[in-house]
Amino acid sequence: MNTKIQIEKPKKGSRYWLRVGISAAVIIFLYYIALTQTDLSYRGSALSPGALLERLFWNPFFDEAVLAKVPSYFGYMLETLAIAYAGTLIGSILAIPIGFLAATNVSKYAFVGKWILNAIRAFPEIMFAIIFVAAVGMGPYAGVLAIGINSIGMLGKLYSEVIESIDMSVLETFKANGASRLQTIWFGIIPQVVPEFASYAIYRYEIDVRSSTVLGVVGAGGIGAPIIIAAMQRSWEQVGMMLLIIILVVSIIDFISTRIRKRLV
Amino acid sequence: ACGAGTTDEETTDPVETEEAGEAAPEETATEGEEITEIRMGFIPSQEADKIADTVKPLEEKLTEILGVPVRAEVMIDFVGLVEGMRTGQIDIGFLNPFGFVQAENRANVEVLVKAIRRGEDSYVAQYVAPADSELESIEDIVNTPGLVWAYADTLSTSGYLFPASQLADMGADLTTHFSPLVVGGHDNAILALIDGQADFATTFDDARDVLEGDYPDVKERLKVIGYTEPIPNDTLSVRGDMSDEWKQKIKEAFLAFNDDEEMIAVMNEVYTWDGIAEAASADYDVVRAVFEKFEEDLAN
Amino acid sequence: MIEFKNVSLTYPNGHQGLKNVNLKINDGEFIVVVGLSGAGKSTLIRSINQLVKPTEGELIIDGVDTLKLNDRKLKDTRKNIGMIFQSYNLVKRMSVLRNVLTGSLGRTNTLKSMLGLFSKEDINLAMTSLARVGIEDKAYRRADQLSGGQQQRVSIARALTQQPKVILADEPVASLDPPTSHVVMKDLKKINKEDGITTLINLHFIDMAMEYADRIIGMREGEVVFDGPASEVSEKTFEEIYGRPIKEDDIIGAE
Amino acid sequence: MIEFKNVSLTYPNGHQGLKNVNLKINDGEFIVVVGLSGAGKSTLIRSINQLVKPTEGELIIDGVDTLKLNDRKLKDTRKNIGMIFQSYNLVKRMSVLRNVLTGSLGRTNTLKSMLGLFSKEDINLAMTSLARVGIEDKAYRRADQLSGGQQQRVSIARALTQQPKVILADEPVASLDPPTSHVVMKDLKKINKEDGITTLINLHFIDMAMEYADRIIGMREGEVVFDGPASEVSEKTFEEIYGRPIKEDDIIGAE
Amino acid sequence: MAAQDNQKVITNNKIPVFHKKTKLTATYILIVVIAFYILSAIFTEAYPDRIITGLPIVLGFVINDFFPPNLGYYARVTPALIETWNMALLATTLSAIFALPLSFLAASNINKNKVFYQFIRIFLNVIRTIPELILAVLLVAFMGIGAISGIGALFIFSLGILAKLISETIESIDPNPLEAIRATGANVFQVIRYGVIPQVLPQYSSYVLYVLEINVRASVILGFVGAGGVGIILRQQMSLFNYANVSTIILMTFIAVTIIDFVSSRVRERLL
Ligand SMILES: Nc1ncnc2c1ncn2[C@@H]1O[C@H](COP(=O)(O)OP(=O)(O)OP(=O)(O)O)[C@@H](O)[C@H]1O
Ligand SMILES: Nc1ncnc2c1ncn2[C@@H]1O[C@H](COP(=O)(O)OP(=O)(O)OP(=O)(O)O)[C@@H](O)[C@H]1O
Ligand SMILES: [Mg+2]
Ligand SMILES: [Mg+2]
Repeated sequence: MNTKIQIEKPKKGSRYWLRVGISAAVIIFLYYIALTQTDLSYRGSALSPGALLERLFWNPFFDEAVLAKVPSYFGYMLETLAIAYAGTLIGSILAIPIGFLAATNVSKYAFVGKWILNAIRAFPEIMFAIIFVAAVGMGPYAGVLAIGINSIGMLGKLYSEVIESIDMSVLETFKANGASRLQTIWFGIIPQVVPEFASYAIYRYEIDVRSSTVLGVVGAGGIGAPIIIAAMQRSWEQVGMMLLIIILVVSIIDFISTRIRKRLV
Repeated sequence: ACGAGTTDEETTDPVETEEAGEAAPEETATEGEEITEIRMGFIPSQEADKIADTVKPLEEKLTEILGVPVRAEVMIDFVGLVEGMRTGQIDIGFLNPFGFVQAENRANVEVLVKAIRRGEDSYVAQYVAPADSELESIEDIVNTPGLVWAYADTLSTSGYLFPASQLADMGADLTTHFSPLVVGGHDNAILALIDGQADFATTFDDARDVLEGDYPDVKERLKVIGYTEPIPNDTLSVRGDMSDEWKQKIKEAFLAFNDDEEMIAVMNEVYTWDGIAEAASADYDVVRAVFEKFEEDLAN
Repeated sequence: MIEFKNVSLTYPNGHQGLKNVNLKINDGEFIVVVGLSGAGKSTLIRSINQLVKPTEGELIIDGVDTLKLNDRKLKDTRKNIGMIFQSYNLVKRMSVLRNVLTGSLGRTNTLKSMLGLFSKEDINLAMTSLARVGIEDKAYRRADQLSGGQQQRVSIARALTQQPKVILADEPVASLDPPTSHVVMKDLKKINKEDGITTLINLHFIDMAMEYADRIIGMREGEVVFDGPASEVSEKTFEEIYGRPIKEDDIIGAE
Repeated sequence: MIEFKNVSLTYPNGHQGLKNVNLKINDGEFIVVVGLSGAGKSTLIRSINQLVKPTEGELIIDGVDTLKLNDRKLKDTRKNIGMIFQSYNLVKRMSVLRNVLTGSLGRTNTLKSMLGLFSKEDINLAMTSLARVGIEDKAYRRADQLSGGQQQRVSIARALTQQPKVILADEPVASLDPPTSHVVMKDLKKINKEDGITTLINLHFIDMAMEYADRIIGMREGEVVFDGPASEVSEKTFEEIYGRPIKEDDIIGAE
Repeated sequence: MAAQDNQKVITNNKIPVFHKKTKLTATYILIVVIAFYILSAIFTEAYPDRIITGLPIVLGFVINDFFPPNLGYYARVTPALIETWNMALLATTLSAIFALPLSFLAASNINKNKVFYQFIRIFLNVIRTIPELILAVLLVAFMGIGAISGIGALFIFSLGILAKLISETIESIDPNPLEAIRATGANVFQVIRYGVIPQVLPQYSSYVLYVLEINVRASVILGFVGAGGVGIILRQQMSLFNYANVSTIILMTFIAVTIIDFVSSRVRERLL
C-alpha cells in the first residue's frame, strides 16, 4: 500500500499550451486595458446614502402628494404589465422559428439564424421603440412591438441553445420511420423543448416588465416616463414609491412564475 | 404678446363636413382634412424645474375645445416624437428650442406658439460656480485655462450650446481651453459642483432649485456668475402636412388659454408655462445660428 | 426478402464496418445477430434501413437495390421497416400513445399529423399494438414514467404501428434486467410468429440468442463468420465468433 | 463495533422505516442485508452514518451513542465510515482521481482543499486505491467516460481513500450487469479481508448474498427478521424475508 | 391476453389521442394565455392591422435612413465602444465573483435555512427589479458622476440576473454526489467545492458570458445619465437624426455581440 503508483498525467500537447497561453494573454490584456483606461477614481457624493434611502423608501409613506398618486402609479404599472405581456407573447412565438433556424443540430443555415439574432440584439431597444413610434404612433402599442422584437433576440438565442442540447438519438427513430422533416421536428423535438421554451418565455416576461420602463423615454407608454421624470426632478419620494410598486409587482410575478416553471420542467 | 382667441362656443360648434368619417366619434371640423383624433406628444423640458407626469387636464380641455378626442403621451426624448410627427402619427409636439430646430429639418414641423415663463418668451442659461470659487464672472472663465466644465450633454441648448457659443465668441478655444465633464443632466451638473468634481457648470436658470430637496443649502453653496443671451422658449409645433384650418384651430385653442385662468394654471402645473405667445420659425434663428457653429463637430 | 450482395461499408474515418457481406434473409425469419462489441452487428442492421449507407455492393429488398434509391423512395422503403433501439428512443415528455402513434407518421399526411388528426384506424392500431405488448393501460402516461422494460415495449408497439414487413432491433434488451429481457424477447418472438414479420435482432447474450433465434448470424470484425440455425451452434462456432473458447461470463450475459 | 439498541426510525411523513432494531456488528465482519424493496435496508444502512437520523433508541459506534453527537462530532464519525451508492454518485465532470480524492476531504484542511492542495500522501493513497480496484490507468479520465462497473469501482476507491473503519454499500451492484457485479463484489470482499474493514452491503440478489456474505441480515417491513451466517439460510428464512416461497426471479436477480 | 384485449380495443371506436385530463389542462392553459393576450391587446391597442400599415415606415427606416451606414464614423465609435466594453467587462467580472456565494445562499438545496433563503431571494428580486436607468440615476446620486456609477449600476443589475440563474442551476443539479461527499465527512464548503461547482461550471460560464453581452448592450442606456461609452454618442447621433452614424454604431455593436456569442458558444462546447 505504500508503493507509489506511477501513472503519468496525460501530457497536453504543445498546441494545448499554446492555446492556453494565448487565451491567458488575451484575458490579461483585456483586463489591463479595462483597468487602466477606465476612470475608476471614486469621488463620492456629498449626499448621504442614508438620507437618500430614507427619502426613497420611507418618506413616501408620509407624503400626502405621493400617496394620492399611488392609484395612478398602479395604472401605469398595469399598462407596463400589459405591454410586456403582449410583447413577450409575440416575441416568444416568433422566436421559435428563428430559434430552430439558429440551432446547429437541426438547421443547415444555423449561421444565418445566429446572425439575425445577433443583429436584433445589437439593435438598441430604444431605437426599436423610436421606429415603432414612427410607424404606429406613440403609446403602448409601440412599446409592445419594441418589446416583442427585442425579446426575439434573446429568446431565439436561448431557444436555439435548448434545441442544441436535446437528445438526438430520438430523431434517429423518426429517420427510420420514414417521417418527414417537419414531422420529425413536431414529434421529436417540440415535445422535448416545450417546457424549457415556456420557462424561458416566462423568465423573459420579468425582464420585459423591467425593460419596458426604458421605453417610456420615447413615449411608448407604461410607468417608464413617470419614474424617469421623477428621477430627473430628484423627487425621490415619487421615485421610491414607484420603485416599491415595481418591486412588489415583479416579486409577485416572480413568485408565480417560479412555481409555474418548476412544474414545467 | 397674446393673440386673440376664439371662444369655446365657437370651436365646439359642430361644423358640417362632407367626409365625416364613420369612425369619428364627433364631427371633424375642416373641409381639407379629416382628423378624428389629435395625438400630442409631450416632452417635459429639462429646463423646467417642475414637471407634472400627467397631462390629463390638458387633454380634457383640448378635447372640449377642438371637438375631437385629444390624447397626450409623456415622453423623455424628442427623437420618437419627431419621427412620429414626420410620419403623421403624432399631430402636436411640445419641443424644446433645439428639438424644434432639428424637427423642422427632419420632419418639417411647424411652430405655432411658444411658452411665456415669468412674463418672458425667452430664458437664459446660467454659469454656476462654488460659492468660494475665485471665478466671479464669465471673463474669469475665459481667462482661466484648464477649468473643469460640467454640463448635461452637448445637445442641451442651455447646458452647452448657448454657453459654448458665448464662450467661443469671447475667445475661448473650446477644444483646448476646458476639460469638459459630460454628466447627462442639469441636476448632475450642479451635483458635480457640489461634489467638487468641476470648477463651473452651465445649466438653465435656475437648475439649483431641483437640488433643493437633497441640499437645502444649495443656493448658499453655489453662486451664479453669469448668464447667456436669451434663448427663445420651448415651442408647441404641429406636423407640417396638417391642414391650415387645423393649424389655425389648434393655435387659437392654445392662445385662448391666455384668457382662461384655469387653463393657465394647468399649463403652469404641467409645464410651468404662465402664458402662451404666437411664434414663428424665425424666432429660433438664434438657436439655429448657435447650432450651426457646432453642427460639424457634433456630427462627427 | 432482403439480400446482401457483396456489401461492404467503410466509415468516413476509414474503418471498415462491413466486409463483403453476403446474406439472404427470408420473409418471416427470426434472426439473431451475435458478435463481440465492435464486430459490426449494429452496422449490419442499420445498413438495412440505411441509417448507415453501405459503400459497396447491392442491398436488395423485395427485388429493389435500395442503395440506388433516391431520398423519396428510400423513405418509402423505410416505412416498411420498423426499428427498435437499445435506449428505446422514446420522446420522453410525450404520452405513450402519442409515441406509439409516431409509428404511423410515414403514412400520415404531414399537416394532418401535426394537427394530431390521426386516422381512426391508426389510433386503433396503436392501441391494439399496446395491448399486444400488454401495456394498454399505460396509454396516457408520459413515456418517462414507465420502467425500462415497459419503455422498450412501447417502442415495440411503435414499431408494430408502423405495420412493417421487417423489424430491426439493435440490442433491444441490453438496458434491461434479465427477467424483463425475457419478457421483451418473448414479445418479439410472439409478434414474429403471429404476424410473420421478418425480425433481425442484435444480441450480446449468447444464451438468449440460442433460446429464441431460428437462425443465428455470427459476426466478427465486419465479416459474417457463422450463419445457420441455432441448433448448429457449437463450441467451435463460439470460437469463431469470439476468437476464444466460451466462458461463463458469455452465458450470464456480459460483454 | 456498531450496536443498534432498540433503534426505531419514523420518517416525517409518519412511515416507520425501522422498528425496534437490535443489532451488534463486530469489527471486520462482511454483512449483507437482504429484503424486499421497501423493507428498510437502505434506511438501516443510512442510519449508521446518519444520512437519515433514527428517532429512537441508541446507535453506538465504538462506545459512543452517535445519535447524541453534535454536527462537528458527527462529521468526525462520518470520516470513519465510507459509503458506496447504487448510482455511484460520482461528480461526472470531474476526473476520476479528483473524485477519489474527495474521500480524503474529511481530514483535509478546508482552505487547502478549496485550493485543491491535497497532501502527497493522500494523492498516493488515492492512486493506490484505484490500483486496488484495477483502474489506475483511468485516473485522469473524466468520471462520466467510464462504464458503469468502472464508475462503481471508482466509488469504492473513493471510500478506500477515506481510510474508513466501516464501509457501507447501498445496493452497489444494482445498476451493473451480472459479471461486472461479481467483479465489484469480489473487490469489496477482498478489501474486507485485506484491511479488515467492517462491511455492510444491501443486496437484492439472494444468490449473491449467499455467495459472499459471512453473515446475512434479513429485513422485512422495518424489522430484522433474520440474522445469522449464510450457512443458516434455509428455505424457511426466505419465506420469512420475502413473505413467500423463493422464486426463480429472486435468484436471477430481478426485483 | 392479446386476442381478447385486441377485440376490446378495436370495438371501442372512440379512442382519444390525448387523455381527457391532459386535453383539459392544455385547453385551460391556452385559454388563460390567450385571454390575457386579448386583455393586454385591448389595453395597449395592439391590433395587427396597425403594424401592417406601419410596415412601410419601418422598411423606410432601413432603406432610407440606416442604409448605407456612414462607415467613416467608426473612428468615433471605436473608443466609445471600448469604453463601454471596459465598463461591461469590469461589471461582469465583479458580478461573476459576487454572484457565486449569493447563488449558493439562494439555492434551496444548499441553504437549508428557510428564512435566510427567502430573505436572499427577496433581496435578489429587489435588485433585479430596479430598472437599469433608475439604478444609474440613484448611483450617480450616491456616488457621484463617473464610470464607477455606471459600473456599479451594471454590477448590481447583472448580479441579480446571474445569482438567480445560477441558483436555479444549482437547485437542479444531481444531489447524489453531494450526499456521497457529505458522507465522507466533508464540510459544507468542501461539498460545494467538490460537489456543486464542477456540476454548475459550464452553465456558470455560459451565463457569465450571456450577462457580459447584456451589459455591453445595457451600457447604451447608461449614456443617458452620463455614464460614458457608446450610449452618449448613440443618443447624440439619434438626436441629430444622423441615422447613418447610428447605423454604424449598431453595426459595430453587432460585431461585438457576434464575437461574444462566438466565444460563448465555443466555451459552452468545451465545457459541456
Ligand atoms: N460512425 C462511425 N464512424 C467510424 N467508425 C464507426 C462508426 N460507427 C461504428 N464504427 C466502428 O465500426 C465498428 C463496428 O461497429 P458496430 O457499432 O457495428 O459494432 P457492434 O457490433 O454493434 O458493437 P456493440 O456491440 O458495441 O454495439 C466498430 O469498430 C466501431 O468503432
Ligand atoms: N425520506 C423518506 N420519507 C418517507 N418514507 C421513506 C423515506 N425514505 C424511505 N421511506 C420509506 O421507508 C421504507 C423503507 O425504505 P428503504 O429505502 O429503506 O427500503 P429498501 O429496503 O432500501 O428498499 P429498496 O430495495 O427499494 O431500496 C419504504 O417503505 C419507503 O417508502
Ligand atoms: Mg452496436
Ligand atoms: Mg434501498
